Amino acid sequence: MISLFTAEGLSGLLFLGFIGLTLAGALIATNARSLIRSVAGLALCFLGIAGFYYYLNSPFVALMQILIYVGGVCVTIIFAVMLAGSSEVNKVSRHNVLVGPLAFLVSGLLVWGLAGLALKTEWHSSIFYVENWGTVANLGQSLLTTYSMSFELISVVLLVAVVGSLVLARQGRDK
Amino acid sequence: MMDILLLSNSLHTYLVIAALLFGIGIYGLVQRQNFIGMLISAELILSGASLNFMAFNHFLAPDPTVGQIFTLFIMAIAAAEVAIALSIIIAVYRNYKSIDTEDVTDLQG
Amino acid sequence: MTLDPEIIRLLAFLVGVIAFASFNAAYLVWLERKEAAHIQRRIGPKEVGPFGLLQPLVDGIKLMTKQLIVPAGVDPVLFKIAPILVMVPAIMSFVTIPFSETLVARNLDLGLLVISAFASVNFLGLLLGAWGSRNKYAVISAGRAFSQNVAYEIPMLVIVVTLVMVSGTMNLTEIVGLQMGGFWHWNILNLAASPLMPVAFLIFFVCMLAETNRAPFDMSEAESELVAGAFTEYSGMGFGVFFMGEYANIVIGACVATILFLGGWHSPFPDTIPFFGASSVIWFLLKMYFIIFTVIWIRWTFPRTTFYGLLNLSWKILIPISFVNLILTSAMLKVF
Amino acid sequence: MIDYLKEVISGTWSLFVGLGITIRYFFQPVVTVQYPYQTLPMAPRFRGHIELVKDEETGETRCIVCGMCQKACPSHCITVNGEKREGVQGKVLTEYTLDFTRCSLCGLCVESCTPKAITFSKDYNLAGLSKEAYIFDLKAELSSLPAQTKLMPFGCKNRLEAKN
Amino acid sequence: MNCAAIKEKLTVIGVEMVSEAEYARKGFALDVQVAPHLLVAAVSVLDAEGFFIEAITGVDWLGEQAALRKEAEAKVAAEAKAQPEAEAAAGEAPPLVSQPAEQGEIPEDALEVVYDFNHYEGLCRVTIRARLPRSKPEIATISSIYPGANWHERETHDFFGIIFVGHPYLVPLLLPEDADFHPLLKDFRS
Amino acid sequence: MGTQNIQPAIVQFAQLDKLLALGRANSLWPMTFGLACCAIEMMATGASRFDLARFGAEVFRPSPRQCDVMIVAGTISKKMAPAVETLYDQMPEPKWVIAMGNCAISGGPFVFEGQYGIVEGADKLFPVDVFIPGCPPRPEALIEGILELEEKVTGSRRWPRVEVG
Amino acid sequence: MSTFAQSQANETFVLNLGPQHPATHGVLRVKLTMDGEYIVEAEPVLGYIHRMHEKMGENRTWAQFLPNTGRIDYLHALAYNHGYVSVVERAASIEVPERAEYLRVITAELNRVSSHLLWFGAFILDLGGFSPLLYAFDDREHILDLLESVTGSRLTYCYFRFGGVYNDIDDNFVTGTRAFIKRLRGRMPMYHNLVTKNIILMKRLQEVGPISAEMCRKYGATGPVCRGSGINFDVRKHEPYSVYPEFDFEVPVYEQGDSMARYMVRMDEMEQSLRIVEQALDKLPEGPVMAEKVPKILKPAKGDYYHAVETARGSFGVRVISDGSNTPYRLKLRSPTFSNLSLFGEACRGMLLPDVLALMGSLDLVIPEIDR
Repeated sequence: MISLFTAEGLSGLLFLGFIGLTLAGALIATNARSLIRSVAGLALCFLGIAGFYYYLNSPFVALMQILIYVGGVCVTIIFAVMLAGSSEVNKVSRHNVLVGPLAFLVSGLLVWGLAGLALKTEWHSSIFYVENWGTVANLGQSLLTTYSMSFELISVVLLVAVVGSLVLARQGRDK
Repeated sequence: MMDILLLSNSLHTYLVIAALLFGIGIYGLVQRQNFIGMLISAELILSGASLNFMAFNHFLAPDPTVGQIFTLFIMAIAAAEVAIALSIIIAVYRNYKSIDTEDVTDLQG
Repeated sequence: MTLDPEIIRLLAFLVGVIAFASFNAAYLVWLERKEAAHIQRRIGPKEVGPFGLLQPLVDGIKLMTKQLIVPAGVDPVLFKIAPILVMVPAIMSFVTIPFSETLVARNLDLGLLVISAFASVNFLGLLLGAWGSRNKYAVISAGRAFSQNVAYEIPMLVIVVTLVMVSGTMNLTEIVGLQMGGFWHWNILNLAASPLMPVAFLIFFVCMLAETNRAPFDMSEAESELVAGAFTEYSGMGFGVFFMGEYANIVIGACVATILFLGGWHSPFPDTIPFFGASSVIWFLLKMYFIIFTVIWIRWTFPRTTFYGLLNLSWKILIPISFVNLILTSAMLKVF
Repeated sequence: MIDYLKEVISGTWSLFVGLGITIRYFFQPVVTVQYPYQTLPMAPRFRGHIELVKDEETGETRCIVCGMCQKACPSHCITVNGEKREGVQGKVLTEYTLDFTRCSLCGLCVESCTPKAITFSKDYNLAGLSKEAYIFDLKAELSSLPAQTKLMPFGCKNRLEAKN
Repeated sequence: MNCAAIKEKLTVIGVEMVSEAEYARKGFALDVQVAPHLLVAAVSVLDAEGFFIEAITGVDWLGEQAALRKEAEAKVAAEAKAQPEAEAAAGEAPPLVSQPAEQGEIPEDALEVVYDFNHYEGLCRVTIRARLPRSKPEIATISSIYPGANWHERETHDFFGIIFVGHPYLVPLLLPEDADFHPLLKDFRS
Repeated sequence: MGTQNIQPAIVQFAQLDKLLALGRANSLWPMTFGLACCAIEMMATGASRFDLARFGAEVFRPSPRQCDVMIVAGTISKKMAPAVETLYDQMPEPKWVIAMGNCAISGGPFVFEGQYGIVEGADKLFPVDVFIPGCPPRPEALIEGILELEEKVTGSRRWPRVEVG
Repeated sequence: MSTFAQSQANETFVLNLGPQHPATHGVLRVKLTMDGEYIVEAEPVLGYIHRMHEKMGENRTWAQFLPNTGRIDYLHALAYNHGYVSVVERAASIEVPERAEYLRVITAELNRVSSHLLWFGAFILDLGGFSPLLYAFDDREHILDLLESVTGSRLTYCYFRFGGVYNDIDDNFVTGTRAFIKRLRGRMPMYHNLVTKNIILMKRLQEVGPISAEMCRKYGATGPVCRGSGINFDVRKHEPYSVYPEFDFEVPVYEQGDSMARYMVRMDEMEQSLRIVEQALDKLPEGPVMAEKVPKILKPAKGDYYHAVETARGSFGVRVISDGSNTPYRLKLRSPTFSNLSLFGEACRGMLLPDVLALMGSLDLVIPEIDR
């Protein structure tokens, strides 16, 4: 039992906070009645995940998570909600009444299965801790050497996405 | 006894959380009936996957960067996906004045 | 049971940073009012305390005891959270800003990235607040803020990337360290890296104005068009916190500009000169407040641009020039 | 391209010119008159609410209760009443009320007054907590007024004076 | 652009009366009385000549007919009184006096609509008047010729209750949206 | 005996109230809201010559939500009255109203028999704290009104009174 | 980026600008039907400050209506004074002494400058610049001081009387006015450097809110609005009244018809007004300032009279119908901004919100004058 009032203790507490943030955010995101609250929940969840990344020793990815997911994706979704003008509370479900419980059941089973798998499996840790482990410099090098092809492809995908969304969004504008 | 304050050092923690995120995402995807809601759920699923990548990378991988790079790629893809999806949603909204899945029935023939 | 000294240090810095941010946010309002007054040949706040120095205090007391109206039909949770979402990331960003070689809460390797990341979060607060208040003006304002943000993030990041290339690091302390020894070593005059550096500083400055919604780019709270923009429905301290968040963001912008271009805490004179040559936090504050002064000065000089004029400026002038600067810099780095 | 650069540069220059102007004013002295401590002299013809003139000889009002001011007033804010008294020629003023809250300060009453019994006061900073305070009983106030010798103490030729 | 030519053209379309008001005395050059049905034609002439619209307003002539009759009666009485003396003095036949108004029914009072037009170049302010019966004050709109007349007509409708037939949006402009009173009518009491 | 030993309060609320009052009185933010002629004088009061800013009252907020004092500067017409009332209702407590000019006090010169269009005084719509007569009042009078309001809030006057001879 | 809102026509929303809104300069309400930030339709709603001037005219004697004229358009009150006294003098055949006419012109032109200065400041304030407003007010205070020393009030002057003016001027006024003319001439280059040549302002005004000459004619626009569209129409030249023919001044006309043109017209007009004042001070004749034989109770002859004057906002006309009694039978005030604003709805169709405000500001609205 480590003390709460040490650096490790506090960081452990913070980690618990991140777990809470992530799960609460995710639950809000899927269950909130108003869309805009869902997005807010999603943002919380992303912040929590960024915290995990920080604990996983990759602050760069953590910051990118905040920059792209919170500052980019969430903001864009909020903007879309504004455009579609639908923060309106979800209408009464027109799904079959069974869909809700069924979804719960299916996802519950999935979680049970996956978590069970994760906990039961013997993970062969090949941990070899390196001092400059996964720094930005490493990342950059890998991106431009080993993964340069995928890096280029990603940029093409992004370009296509930008052009595509512009085309889609402009439709109906020119009258 | 497992020290609750040392959770951050265990691979299992991350995997379970990722599984939970995945599950919540699936639940939302099925249960939500509006496009943006579904998009949000899809983001959760992607996040679960990224978290797995990162955790494996940290605890198991021989190459210290591969997980991070995959996560970065997922982020880029997610951003592109969101952009496209939202512009489709806006386009759909213009035509149907709704972003509810069930109102968009023309495609079902 | 003893506390880790590292934790104490952190807590002390956290308290210090919050105090610094709040103090600045409050007294920048005073500075703004005074400066505006003198530009307009008035006196400005004067009767409350010497030189009106207690004015922010009484304003604070008033705002805190003012009724916080949550208008009918708004989302009460989002409505109340939004101002905090603007203020908190701004304070967080201070954590990594080095005021002097030693005076920094956390010297992070990715300091620059931290600031960019948190800057994007505080924008989320603005959007949620605008949407949360269910006011047409607020929604238009949010729409404007969104496209403005997108348009100006690009040249700003390009400039930042250029500087990271020049410095070879994202650690703010190291970036400042490279600019030691007189003002001709500052990045703004680092003509060896790129002859366009002064222009780059201008672009950065303009982007900073736009990102912090300052005049002449205060599209999202254009008084004569959108009443009070995103804050239209906010009263009392909700408005006060929004307002302070805005000023905190200006301080961060000024700090980053100081660090990236103006040599941080380094004296403009070579350290051979006694007293004036010494580097200290005073130089940092001087530079930072000079930039803030300029920001306010600009606000009270120019009319507001239009929404499309602003986007034109970004896409047609700032982005091309910043890319030219990037290419030039990389070429120069390769050549020399 | 040349035009583009020219526009960018001249535009930027115009901004710097503007900044130069404002910073120059920043260092110039203020023009503020700090009101409760400093006051502006009121113009001699400043029109405040009207008041009765205290005759320098008699120390009484000059009003002859002709009612012209009452008739001239566009917003009916003046009430004049008088009565016949023994041994006095003409009427004696018993009531002179001004409802200042209705007044538009046009000066028609002062112009219409043949004996020059009313004039403008220099009360320029009235403010108070009740509106009833602005229904002035000018006759009562008369006693507190200094005797006035001239209507327009300044060089401007008053229309009324010019007539005489 | 000359006023006489305009007068010519207006006479051609058959307006009731075109008098050349003495400009220095009146402040307008042409005073045109027009029958309501000829208004649009008259305004079209002005439009073709490049006039701009200055104002539209109304005048309520309530009690005018009664006053006129009273005046006429007084005149008749006075003349009747003066006649014998005049006859005695001149010994001529009595001059033809205008017939006094018919006894009994007083002709209805009128609401007058006044249109002011002016020209950017020449000095020629044209005032067009149309008299409408007070019980049925209706006249064609000219807002299709001069879109600027739209507001002026709405204002006139506000104040006088004159109905401009064919007006696209005849709701109160200056008065509250639900106002049903016409304050500038002489018989208006608030 | 009827006397009781009253314990002094731990927190001196009276002192706190005084501080609050002082805070409120010195930070009166008016609304950017002009109706007619007086609004121009209101602008002049904020301008360099008279500088309302000295009293911390130059922060003209366009949104009623952020205002402390509404300066009714001009005639309130019957068509406008509902809007003015709404504005008043939208202001957060504590709030004050200054009726500037004769029109806002009583309808001023626009009151006549048979008038159909104006409200005869802002106090017919909501409570008014300070009245500033004049048509329009001079900027000094508006400053005096603000000072008067501060006096009303705090209970004492910090500034000298200007005596008009 | 105009994708803010939905694109189809039925996806528009209504934005209420006013009645309390910082940009409407008072209590105008504009119902904007907007598609995103584009204006589909704009409908000004008037009457929020309708003060029944025309009705009051029928309830008051001829002289008692005088104070009202200062309140129709409080920014250029003296021109309204002028219009009303002129029409009554026309009706009652009163001769005005020449000195009085000179004084009228001097004060009215000074008042015009003060009105334009205020417009200038308020216009730049609409566009987001604050300091020019205070600089303009600083200059304006000097005019107000001058006018107050003559008329006794700062804003709602009631200086003209039937047959002359209320008070004569003194030497202080003359020297003060000359000093002011010098001062303002010295300040104009500053205004131009600070504002007119500013790239932001140029971008905001040039080619924004075009109004064609034909549109001016159809809507009856006068004053700087029509002069900014290339129509050379100024009542002072076109239909000379008072002693204006004796002065040498120009009517600034700009062809472009955009907001910048209207802005420039007003800026140039200030200089022309200063010229008029200067000449009037030079030529100022001696003599009485009131006509000798003005009856105390005025009863103009029966009839219909019209008189137009050029105010800062355009041509202001008064039509009085006298029935020979001591009150007007009908008093019609033709206010220039009423017509100028009526073209607003058509002019701003398809424009963006900030441009609409630039257009609205360039029309120089004084709401009580529109609503009367």
